[in-house]
Amino acid sequence: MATLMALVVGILFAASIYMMLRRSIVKLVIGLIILSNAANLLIFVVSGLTRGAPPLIPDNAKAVAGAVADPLPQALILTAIVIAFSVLAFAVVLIRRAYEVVGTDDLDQMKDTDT
Amino acid sequence: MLSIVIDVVYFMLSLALLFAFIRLTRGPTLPDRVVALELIASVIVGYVGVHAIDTGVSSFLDVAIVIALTGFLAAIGFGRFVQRGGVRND
Amino acid sequence: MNLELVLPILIPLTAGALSLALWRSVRLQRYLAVLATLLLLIAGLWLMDTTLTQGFVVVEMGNWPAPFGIVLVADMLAAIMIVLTGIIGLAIALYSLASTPPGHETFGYYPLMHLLLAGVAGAFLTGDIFNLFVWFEVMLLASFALLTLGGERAQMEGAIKYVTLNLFSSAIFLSAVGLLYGMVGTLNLADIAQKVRSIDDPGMITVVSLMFMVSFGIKAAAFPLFFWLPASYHTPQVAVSALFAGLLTKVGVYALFRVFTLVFTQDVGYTHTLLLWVAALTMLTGVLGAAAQFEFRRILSFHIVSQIGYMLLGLALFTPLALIGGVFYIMHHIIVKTNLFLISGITFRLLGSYQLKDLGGVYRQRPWLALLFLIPALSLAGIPPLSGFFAKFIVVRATLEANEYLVAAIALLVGLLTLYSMIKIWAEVFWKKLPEHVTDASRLNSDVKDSGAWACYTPVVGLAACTLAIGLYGQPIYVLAETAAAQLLDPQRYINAVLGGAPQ
Amino acid sequence: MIGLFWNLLLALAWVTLTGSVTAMNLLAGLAFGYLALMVLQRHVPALHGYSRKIPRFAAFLVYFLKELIKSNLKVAYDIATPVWHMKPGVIAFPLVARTDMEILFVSSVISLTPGTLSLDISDDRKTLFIHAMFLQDEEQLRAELRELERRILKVFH
Amino acid sequence: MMLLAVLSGFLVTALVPLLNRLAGSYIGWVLALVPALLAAYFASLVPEVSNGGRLLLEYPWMPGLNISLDFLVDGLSLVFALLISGIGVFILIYAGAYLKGHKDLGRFYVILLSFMASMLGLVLADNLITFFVFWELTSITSYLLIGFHHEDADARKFALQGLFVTAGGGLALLAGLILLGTITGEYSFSGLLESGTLISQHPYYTAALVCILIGAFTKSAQWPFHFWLPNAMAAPTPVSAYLHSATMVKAGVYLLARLNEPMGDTLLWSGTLMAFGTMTMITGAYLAYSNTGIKKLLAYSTVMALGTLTLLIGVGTELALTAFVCFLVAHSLYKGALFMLAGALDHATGTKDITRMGGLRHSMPLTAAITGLATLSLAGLPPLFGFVAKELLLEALLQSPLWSAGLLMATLFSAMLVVAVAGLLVIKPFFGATVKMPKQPHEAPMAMLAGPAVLALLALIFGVAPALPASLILDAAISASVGSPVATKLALWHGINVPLMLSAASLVVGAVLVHQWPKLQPRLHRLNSTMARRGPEAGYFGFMQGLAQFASWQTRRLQNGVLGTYLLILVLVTFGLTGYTLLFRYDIDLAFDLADSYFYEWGIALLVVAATVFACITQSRLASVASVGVLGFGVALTFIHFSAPDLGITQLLVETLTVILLVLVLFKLPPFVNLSTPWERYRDLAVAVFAGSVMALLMLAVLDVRYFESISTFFIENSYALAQGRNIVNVILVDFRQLDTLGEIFVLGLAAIGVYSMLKLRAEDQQKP
Amino acid sequence: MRTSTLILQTAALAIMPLQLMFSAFLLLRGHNEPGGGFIGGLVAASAFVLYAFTFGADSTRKLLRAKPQDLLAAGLLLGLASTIPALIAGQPMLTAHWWQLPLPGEGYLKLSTVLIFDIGVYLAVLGTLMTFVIGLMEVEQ
Amino acid sequence: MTELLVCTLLLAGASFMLLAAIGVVRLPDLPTRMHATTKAGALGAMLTMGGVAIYFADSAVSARAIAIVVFILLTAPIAAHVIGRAGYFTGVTLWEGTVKDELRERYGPISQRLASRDDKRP
Ligand code: NA
Ligand code: NA
Repeated sequence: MATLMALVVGILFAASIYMMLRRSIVKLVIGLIILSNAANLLIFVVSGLTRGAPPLIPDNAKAVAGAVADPLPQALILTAIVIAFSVLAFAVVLIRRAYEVVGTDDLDQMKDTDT
Repeated sequence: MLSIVIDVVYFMLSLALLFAFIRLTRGPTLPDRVVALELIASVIVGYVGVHAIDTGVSSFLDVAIVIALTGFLAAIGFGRFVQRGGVRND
Repeated sequence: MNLELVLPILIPLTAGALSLALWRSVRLQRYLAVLATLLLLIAGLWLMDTTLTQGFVVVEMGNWPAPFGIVLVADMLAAIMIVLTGIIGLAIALYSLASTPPGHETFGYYPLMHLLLAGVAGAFLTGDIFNLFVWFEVMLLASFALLTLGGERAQMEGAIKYVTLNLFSSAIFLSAVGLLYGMVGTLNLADIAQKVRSIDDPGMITVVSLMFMVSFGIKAAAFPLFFWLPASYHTPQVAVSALFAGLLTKVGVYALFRVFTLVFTQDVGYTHTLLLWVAALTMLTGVLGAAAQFEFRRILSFHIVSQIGYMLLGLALFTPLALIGGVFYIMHHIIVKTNLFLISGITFRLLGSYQLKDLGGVYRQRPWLALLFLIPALSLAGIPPLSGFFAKFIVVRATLEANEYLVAAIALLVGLLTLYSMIKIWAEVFWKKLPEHVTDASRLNSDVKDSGAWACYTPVVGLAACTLAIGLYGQPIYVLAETAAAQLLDPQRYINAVLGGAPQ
Repeated sequence: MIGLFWNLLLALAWVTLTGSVTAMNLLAGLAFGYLALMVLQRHVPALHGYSRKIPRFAAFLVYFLKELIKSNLKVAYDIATPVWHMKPGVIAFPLVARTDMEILFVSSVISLTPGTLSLDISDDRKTLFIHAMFLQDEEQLRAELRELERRILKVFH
Repeated sequence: MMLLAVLSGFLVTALVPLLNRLAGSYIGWVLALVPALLAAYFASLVPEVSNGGRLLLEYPWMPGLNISLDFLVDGLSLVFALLISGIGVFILIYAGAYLKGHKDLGRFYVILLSFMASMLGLVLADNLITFFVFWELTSITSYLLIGFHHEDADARKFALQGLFVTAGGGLALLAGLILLGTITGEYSFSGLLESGTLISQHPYYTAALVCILIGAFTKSAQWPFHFWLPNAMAAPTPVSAYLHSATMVKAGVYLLARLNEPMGDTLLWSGTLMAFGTMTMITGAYLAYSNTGIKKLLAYSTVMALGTLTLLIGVGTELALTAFVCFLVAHSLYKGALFMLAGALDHATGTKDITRMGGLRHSMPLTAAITGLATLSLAGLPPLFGFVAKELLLEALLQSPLWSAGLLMATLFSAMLVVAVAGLLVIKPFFGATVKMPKQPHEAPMAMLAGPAVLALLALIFGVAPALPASLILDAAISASVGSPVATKLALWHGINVPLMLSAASLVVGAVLVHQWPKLQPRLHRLNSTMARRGPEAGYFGFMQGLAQFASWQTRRLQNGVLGTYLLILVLVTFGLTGYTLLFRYDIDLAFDLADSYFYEWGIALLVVAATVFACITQSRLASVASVGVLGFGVALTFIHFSAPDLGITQLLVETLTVILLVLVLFKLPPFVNLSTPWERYRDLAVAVFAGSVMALLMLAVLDVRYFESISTFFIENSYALAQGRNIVNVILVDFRQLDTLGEIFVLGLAAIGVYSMLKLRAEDQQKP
Repeated sequence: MRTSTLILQTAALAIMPLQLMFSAFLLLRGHNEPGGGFIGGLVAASAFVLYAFTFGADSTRKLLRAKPQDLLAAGLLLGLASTIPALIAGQPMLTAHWWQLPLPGEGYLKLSTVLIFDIGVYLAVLGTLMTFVIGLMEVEQ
Repeated sequence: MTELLVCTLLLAGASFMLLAAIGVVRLPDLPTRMHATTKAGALGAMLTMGGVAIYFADSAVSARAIAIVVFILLTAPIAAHVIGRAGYFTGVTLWEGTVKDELRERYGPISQRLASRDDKRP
């Protein structure tokens, strides 16, 4: 299962990079979304996949009986998801404002600042 | 028996997801795609239910509650977009 | 518990949240800005004092033992960085009182400033690799928001590049953290370092370390990853530029220093040689970029890149002297570069432009300002006896002692080209007559009675004094850098301090 | 609505008083609350008819489930067979329901039942526009819809 | 005391603004007290030093870096110190008159005093780095002085040129000094002196030598760096007199003399010095002869003198070093005087061109007399000290162990030209018919003549009685550069010998050259401008221009403004580096097992991939957004499937909200258009596939190694026991790793502030800072 | 075209309280079951987004009473406030404190810095999302 | 017995969902597709949740299963209403087999009013 998911993550990375390399700012944003998903999945996959054993302690027990999924990467990813969402929200509004101010969504035409 | 049925159900739901996705890609209009997206959300509810039985962990049901309560928001957002004059075929 | 270790994070966080709560009262936000940055500086000095006596200061967050909880750790390098953060924060807070456009103040300028400082301080103090990511993001988002505050076209264009490239960097960082965790199963830096040391064949660790190198390299604006910086740093209002110029890239540099001394030292011949050439090319391309510019802040921006090369050089050589040089360079650079940006803001205030062709006559009208410019400018160029000279001297000496002649030659040449740029600014902005086409010249004289002028000049004078002091009375600073470098070169002490529980 | 609120409140009070927070206990609380309200409803105007609503609702539920399954089978059959039997169209359906809640309920239930889908309501709230899949016999459909509406409104009154 | 003496120049600058107000036009006289006192102080050290004594005065600075404010007083440094402070007295007085009423006089004094202090520090420093500190300070102060008329574009341009050349050399020098320090382990001249042959046999020797020579040559205007010196004449005359004749330009030869003992024992050293010295000498002399501007002419003759000095150090014999010291002193005296006189002429006539002057002996008799005296010394005529020096020079070259004849010829050639120059300097302005000049000529004020008069008189006195200065200090200086005690027997008259004959010959030819000058000069001038196009100065400008062009070319290529390029580079670097290292540097195994996946996991994977691919290829923005939504659902399913319900919930919620945000924003944005060319798309696709492959490989490799178990056992075991929570993920978030979460909510808050201000704060709502 | 209809408005009014209730539920029991401040905050935000889409930005502002930024600031300050007990006690920052407040009867209320923190997270998430959505909707008009 | 019931419910639920998916692919226009998803989706979820409730036989779980069903029944028609309405009014083409449209003529595209009857067309 890890192999399969690793391949999926690879494809996600490839897709995100391809989209980020487009000239349209909307595609750029799509690329960013895929990228953050890719990174989150990567953490999830490389820190080990466990089927059907969420890290929850049953109501009547003081500790988990058997093996459970590693909770730490889950916590990290949760943090990462929320951070990525914040950043994305910012980026989305940014491109919208940029489009308003610059009047195009072609990134290649946004080079006043460094040429 | 249950485990076989669960596998069959997983299979049917996977198939349902893929069919729904096909409609999403085909469109032709945005509302068509949104309908497909909605269906995917519903299928996930079913999937979560089966998964809860499969694993014996009822906590997974909370995922389904969240989908049931908030999943339709995307549709409302899209609907709002369409009605505000967003390009229909785009 | 060592309160001084948590205060540098807690103070700006609280100030940021309070400023946000005080959204409606700009006046209170202003007082708070100065107060909080002053407190931050005091906390930093306190921390440095403790570090001097104790060596390492460690606090386990939530009282959860390392490596399970998050630890905050301060060694000398971290303490130095915190003090510098305090200095720059205070300078910017003061400067902002006079320079911030009114609209910005009512739209979150001060909260953003505090939280940027919090992110920076957090990144310096954390002893946990994922927590570092979080602080990076705090810093990054604060910088995004500050960069776009004002909403002008150039800001938007610059911000798109800045945001995209930094997000790419963050994604690489995050992935690298994941991969590293997958291999060693821990996030605590000391624990990682300890575990990595016990691996027989750490090839994969080295591979992943390169991802950290790239990610931090992007944040540090190293060659060839620096593009976001010259594209954006000159676009926001000047106090923001100055704040960025002083602190942001240095966080990337700091992170490189931290992980490539503490954790990733298993194939130094490969990783650090790579860093060496990165450093050399960073110096060179940055300075050439500056030579091609004719806008005050753009010149300064490219020089940030160039100077990062010197700092990385210190790390890349990985000798005691080189690390001292790197640390010394960081200290010098933060102060000097911030100051130069602040001065560019003053000339902008006077003449309404950053374009060299539209500037002039400042030497005639404001001789003291001219002197204030010369101090950081010449220091940046490495002219003795200013801080930059000693920084450059140590690095170059370390390079020569490591028999890296070509790199040393590049470092020296870059010094010359830096001087060329600074002289270009000097000649155009200060010496040259004010061009006839500039009609705004009347402002030059009206500024004398400008009520906010003191707030602009105080930080400039203060930072210039620091530059002079480091140069003329550099021994204490040198000792600090020496202590920091010695700690960096002896990671076992760090590991013991964090995992052994007892402070060293 | 007020009745339901009171019922919940009573259930919570029950749970607190008995000090045992389990689902069964809550259910018991609800039941006891319901009984209490049944007794009370005659004396409190706001609670008039509360006790009747629950059985009516249950009855409606049964009806609704039946319709739901029936309609689904019908649609399913059409989907599953290669030829289309459907005759879709949009019809205007005059509403009896008046309050917001009633209209919402009617339109929702219509959407959930056999081959009908509420598209919109006229601005004067008197007509519901329904997309129907099987317009073979429009009058029968309208009759079914009227029956459905009637049963729904019964739950409300 | 020494520290105070060296730094006094800096300290006094603080008083200048005050004095400027109080002393008014007497400020020059007042400030001259500083160098006067300094000169007195240095003079007081003479007795100790003249007996071969060497004073080492130590003050700590940065011990960690072997940098100290140590001062070494021996004959060599003391001669320089005396020249600097002594001539400084007259320069300060002179400047007060020359720049009388100038609005920037105060600033001028500040810089000039700083320069003087730097120069003193330079010659007295024992520590190599301190030496360098002062060396660079002289470059900077001289930059400010050359550019004193800063509103004039030429002044700025040439100030930069001087600085660029000398500071560039300075950096080489720094490298050389560091190498020297590394060789000996001690960063001091006194340490070098005791190193014996260690230095010249060290592998660093050549590198150190080259670096140091570049430093010295640029500073002392040796060919091919000589061009900056005449251009530096854009400076006010007092500056030229002080920096560009008597003091700063001598810093390079000072360094050479200082290092002659520890480093000069190789052919490389002497050969290089001789070659460059000779070349400089000839070039300087020729250019001096062919120029008409009085200051340029003097500047080129200074170049010639500097070349001679270098040459003498290169010869390196005791006699040569004797000649070196004498020539140095002689040159400082007459050249300082001549520059000040040139300033007086300029001041009086309003022109600097000697062809536009004439018959001034009537209106400026005193000036004429002093000029005569100084030029005699320049031409090397008895009984002036210049004659003594010239005799010694010729004698030293005669006895040179190397290339004697060639050197002699070259020296003779330049001597003739210098004689001619000296002749022209007297004849052109002061004799002949009176010409109409821009100003009505008048005698210069006392303040401007006092200095030249004293210097010319000193040249005379030293010429008549050379043993006097010799016994006092010159011998000590010579000893210091030779490295062993020397007692010279200087005399004006050595009888008729070869040098005298040569001297006489040069006089005759020089006289002819003076006569032919009006005819020759225009031709030479044309020739020069032709040559200048290929000369070193053209090289300098070419370099500067090339630098600018290269810089802008490179910057345009790299920083081309296109985000796609930036990203492409970043991606290639990231994955190229990791990919290369992964595949080729270490032996890596991959954990590859596709068989362990259930079919519905394939289904989820397929959904994720399909959604991703469709999001990328669809031409419809909203289809893309919807597809991203499906991707999010797929990822959520993955989380749920692999035991992460919290993640699943969060992912679903975030996905929904993301879609909503996108939809809200897309409303305003234009539809997708294919902007890039097919080639670009294939290129990007290739890069993307490469990056994705590396990532996947990396993951598989990591999955294979898994060196350690996770620390999570602690959380699993203690979540309920110690932190009272059953949802371990949430307990980690709000307790075990609460700091992460604390940071994270601030990230959220920051995004909110950023978005809010971006949406609400419009550019037009605010005024500029 | 109008984006809101009677049906949607009525439905929103019916669904929104459910969502809010559920969000509070997720918040409070997040320590033991899936949920917590984040998830709760996100669900609450969804509720307000639904309201905003149905009734417009202005009505949502009125419904919220506070400005979204104030919610955010309150959340952040609560998050920071949860560190105070540890600081007062001289323990390392973020050390959790638990108090059991007895209730009338046998029950007791378990209160902790962790819960305060989670509430802070909840408010911060809600404030942030409301800032986004309301801001965007207002600009759109 | 319980297991059999659970199996039946699960299979039935999944079948409806799959049918809905097939329908969404096969059916010819937006409103008909929405018929499939709204009803079959809801029913599928209901049946599955029924299976869950029976399988766990725990009141808390059952309560959650019921909550899910209620929420779906509450939200699915609303989403369908919004999307259907949006699609209809922005001119989604209806299947050629559509026999009747009593809405089109009562809608004033400019006034955006929707009248009850023909004669009251706004
Ligand atoms: Na059919
Ligand atoms: Na805690």
